[in-house]
Amino acid sequence: MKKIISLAEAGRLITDSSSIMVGGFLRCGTPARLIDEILKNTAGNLTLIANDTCVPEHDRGKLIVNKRVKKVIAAHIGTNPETGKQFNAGELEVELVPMGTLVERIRAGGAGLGGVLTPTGIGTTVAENKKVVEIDGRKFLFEKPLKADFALIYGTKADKFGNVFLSGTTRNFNTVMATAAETVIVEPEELCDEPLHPDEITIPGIFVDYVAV
Amino acid sequence: MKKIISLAEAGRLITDSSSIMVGGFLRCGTPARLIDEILKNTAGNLTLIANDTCVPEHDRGKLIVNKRVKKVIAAHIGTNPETGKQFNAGELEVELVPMGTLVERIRAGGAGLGGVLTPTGIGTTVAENKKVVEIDGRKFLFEKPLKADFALIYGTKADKFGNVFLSGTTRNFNTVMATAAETVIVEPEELCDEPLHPDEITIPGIFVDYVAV
Amino acid sequence: MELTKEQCREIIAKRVAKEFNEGDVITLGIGLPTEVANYIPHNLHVIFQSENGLLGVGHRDLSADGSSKVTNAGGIAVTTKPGAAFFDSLTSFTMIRGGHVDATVLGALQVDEQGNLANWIIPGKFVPGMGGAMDLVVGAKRVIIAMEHTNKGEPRIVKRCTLPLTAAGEVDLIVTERAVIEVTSQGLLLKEINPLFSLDEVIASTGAHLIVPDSLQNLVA
Amino acid sequence: MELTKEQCREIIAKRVAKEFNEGDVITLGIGLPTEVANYIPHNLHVIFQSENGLLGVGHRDLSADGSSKVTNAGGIAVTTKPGAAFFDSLTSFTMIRGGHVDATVLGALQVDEQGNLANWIIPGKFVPGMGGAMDLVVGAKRVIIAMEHTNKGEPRIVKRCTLPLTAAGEVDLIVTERAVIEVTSQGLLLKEINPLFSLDEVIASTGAHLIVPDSLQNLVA
Repeated sequence: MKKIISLAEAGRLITDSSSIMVGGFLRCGTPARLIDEILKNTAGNLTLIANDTCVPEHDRGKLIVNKRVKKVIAAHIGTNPETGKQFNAGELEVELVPMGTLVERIRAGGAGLGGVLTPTGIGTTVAENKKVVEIDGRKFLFEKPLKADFALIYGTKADKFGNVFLSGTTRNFNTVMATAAETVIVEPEELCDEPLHPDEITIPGIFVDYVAV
Repeated sequence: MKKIISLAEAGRLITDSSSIMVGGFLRCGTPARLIDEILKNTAGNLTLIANDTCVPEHDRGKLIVNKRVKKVIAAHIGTNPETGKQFNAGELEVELVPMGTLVERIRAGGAGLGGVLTPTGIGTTVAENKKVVEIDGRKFLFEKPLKADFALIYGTKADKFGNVFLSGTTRNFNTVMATAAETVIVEPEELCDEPLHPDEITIPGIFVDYVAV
Repeated sequence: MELTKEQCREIIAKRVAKEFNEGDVITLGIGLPTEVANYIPHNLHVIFQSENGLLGVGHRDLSADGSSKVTNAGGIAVTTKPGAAFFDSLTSFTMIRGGHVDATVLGALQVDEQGNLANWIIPGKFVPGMGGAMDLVVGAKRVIIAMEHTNKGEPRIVKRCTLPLTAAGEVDLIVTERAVIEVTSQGLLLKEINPLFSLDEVIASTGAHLIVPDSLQNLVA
Repeated sequence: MELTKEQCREIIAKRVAKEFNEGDVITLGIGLPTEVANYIPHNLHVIFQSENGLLGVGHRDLSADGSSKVTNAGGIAVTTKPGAAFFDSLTSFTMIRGGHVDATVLGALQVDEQGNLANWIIPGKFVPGMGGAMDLVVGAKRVIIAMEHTNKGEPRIVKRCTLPLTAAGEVDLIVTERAVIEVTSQGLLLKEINPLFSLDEVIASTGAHLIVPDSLQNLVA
C-alpha cells in the first residue's frame, strides 16, 4: 500500500531549493492542485524540470510568476512571457533542451543509464561544450541523465497501490518523470477503491511514493 | 489502413539470410503461427533476435531445431538444448546479451539513438572488446543499437490501423521490437472490426506494416 | 506581383498538401504548417502525429474547455480520427527521432544551400525554446519547409545560414509562395515556379544559387 | 553435522525471507531463491517483481495451460495479487537497472571478499545465458545471495572468484545453511552462525577470511 496523503501534506514535502519534475504538456495532464499547495507554503529557489513553463495563470506557470523558481530546464518557455522576462532580468536561469532529448535524459536518470547518445542538436548551439561521439560514421551528442528530488505527477485514476491510469494526451512526461525522482507524488483526479486492472496501468505503483488527494 | 495479409503471405515475406526479431518470453506472447509459416517455406541462414530460444517444440524454438538460424542474439538459450548443441557443434553462432541490455539496444535502434550506456556487464566478459566510458566517476559500457529486417510481433487484439493491444505478460519484447525493424508484422489473436480505443493501445499502428491473419 | 500575407500562406499550405502519399504519417509545426492540414485532398488518407502524444489528430474540438484531456501540441483541444492512439512523450520521440514519421512541415527563418535550417533563435529577441523541432528535423524521413519566400524583401533562402541552426543538412524541400525548391547534393534545385512571378523575380529574391532545369514546372497551389 | 539438500534449502529460504521490510519490491532468481516466497511472514506485505513484466506475482496458477497470458520469468502460469501491474521488458529493466527494486535474491557459484559474484558460467559446461541476472545484480538496491555454503565440500565463498563474473562488487549479503555473512568494505563480516555448526566448521568451509565479531548471533531459520 502506498501512503495516501492530503494535498496539503504533499505540498509541505517540497522544501526550499528542491528540484522538481512536473508532468504536463502546457495545461494538459499536469498536477495543478499540488502546485497550488506549494504556493501556499514558502518553498523557493526551486529547480523546475518540465516540458514547458505553461501559461502565467496556470499550475507550474504560477511558480514562475511567484518567483519560486531559480532554474528552469524545459523544451519551451514561449507560452509564459514571465519566464522570459525573469530570464532577461537575470533573475532566472533557463536551460533549453530539445524535447526528445529532455525526455531521454529523464528516462536515462530513471532507468540507470549513463546518458543519452542522440543525433538531435548536432551542428547547433545545443552541442556547445558537449561531447560529440562518432558511431558508425554518424555523429551523436552525449547528454547527461536528469534526476530530481521530487516528481509531481498527474493521474486520471489511481489506486491505493500507487498504480496510475492516464487518459488521452495526459501521459506526456508523467510516465517517465515518475521513474526519475527520489520522491514521486501523484495527484489523481480519482482515487479508486478497487485496484486498477493490471492491463490498464500506465504507471506501475512501484514508481510512486505518495498518492495525494 | 494497414495491409491485412494472410499468415501464409506474411511467412513468404521472410527470405533467406533475413534478420528477424521475434517477440515473446519463452512461450508467452510470441507469434507462433508466423513461425510455422516460415517453416513451411525454405528461408534459412536467419539471424534470430529474441529474449530466448524458447523450447524445441514451440515457435522460435522450432526455427533452431529445423536449422534455419545461423546466428542467435538472445539473453537466454538454456531452455532449448538444441541451441547449445548446435553452438557446441560450431553450426550456430550465439551472442549472449544481458536482458536489460538487449531490450535497450533494440530500443536504441528503434528510437534513433546512437547506442546504450549501461552499468550492466562492467567487470565481466560481456565488457570484453567494448568501450568503457567513465561518467561522473562511474563506469558504463557502450553497447550498439540493434535493428532487424523483420519484427514478428504477437498481438492479443489488433485493429485495421495496425494498433495492437497486449494483455498480461505478453508485452515483453513485442513493444520495443515493433519500433526497430524495417518491416513489422503483427499476428493478432483477434482482428477487431472496430478501432481499438486510443487509451488501450500498447503498440501504436504507426510502427506496424502488416497485420497477418 | 504583390500577394497579401494570407494569399501567400494559402498558396504555400495548398502546395505542401500535395506532397504526401497514402498512409503517410506527418507532424506539422505550429503556425503556417498547421494550415496544411486544411488542404489535404479528401481521397488521401494521411495521419497527423502530434508530438505531445497523439497519432490521428482530428479537428479542433470546439465543445471542449481548457481542461480537455485530448489536445494538440499547441494545447488546443482536438478530436481524434478513427484508429487514433495516445502515447507518452517517450514514445512520441521514439517515433520522431527513430524515423517513423514520414514527413514534417516546419516554418523557417533561414534555409541554406546545404539544407541547414534556422528557425528557433533571432539574436536579440526572446528565445522561446526549440520544443520538438530539433528532433523532428533530424528524425523525420522528409523535412519540408513551408515559409514565405522573403522576410519583408530580405531573402530567407541563403547561401549559408547566419542565424543559429536548428539542424544541419536535414532539409529536403522548400515551398514558398514563389517556388518549390529541392535541396540536392549539388545545391538548390528549382522545381516549380509560381506563374505570378518571373524567373528573374524568383532568382532576385533568393539569396542562394538556384539550379534552373530546362523543364521548370508551374507551382499549382 | 550433515544436512540434506532439502534441509539446507529450507534453512536458507526461511532465513532470507526475514530480510525484507514492509512494502519491499523483490525480484527472485530461479531455483532456490524462488522458494523464499514461501516463507515471507504473513503480516509482511512485499511485492514480487518478475522480470518478464509483472509486479505482484501471486502463486502458481494450476488452472492454466501452456498458453497462459500471465506467466513468471520461468514461463510458469501464475496468479496476480491485488494491485498487480503488467508492463513490457523495457519498463521491467527500467525498474531493475534504475534502482527501483529493493532487493534481489540470487543463487551463486562463487562469491568473494569484494562482493564479486559468479553465477552464470562454469567453464567447460554449456552456458545458458545470463538472462536478467547481470542487470539485477547491478541495479537492485540490495543483492542477497542464497546458496549452499559449499559445492560438495568445495568452498563457494572465496578470496577472489575464479569463475567468470556476473557483476563486480555488488553483493551485500550471503545467506547459507551455515551462516549469514555481510559484505563490507573491510571484508566479509560473519553476522550469524547456524548453531548446528561450530565456528571452526564454518571458517574451515569458507575459502575467504571471515571477520568474526564479538557478538555473533544465531542463525534462526
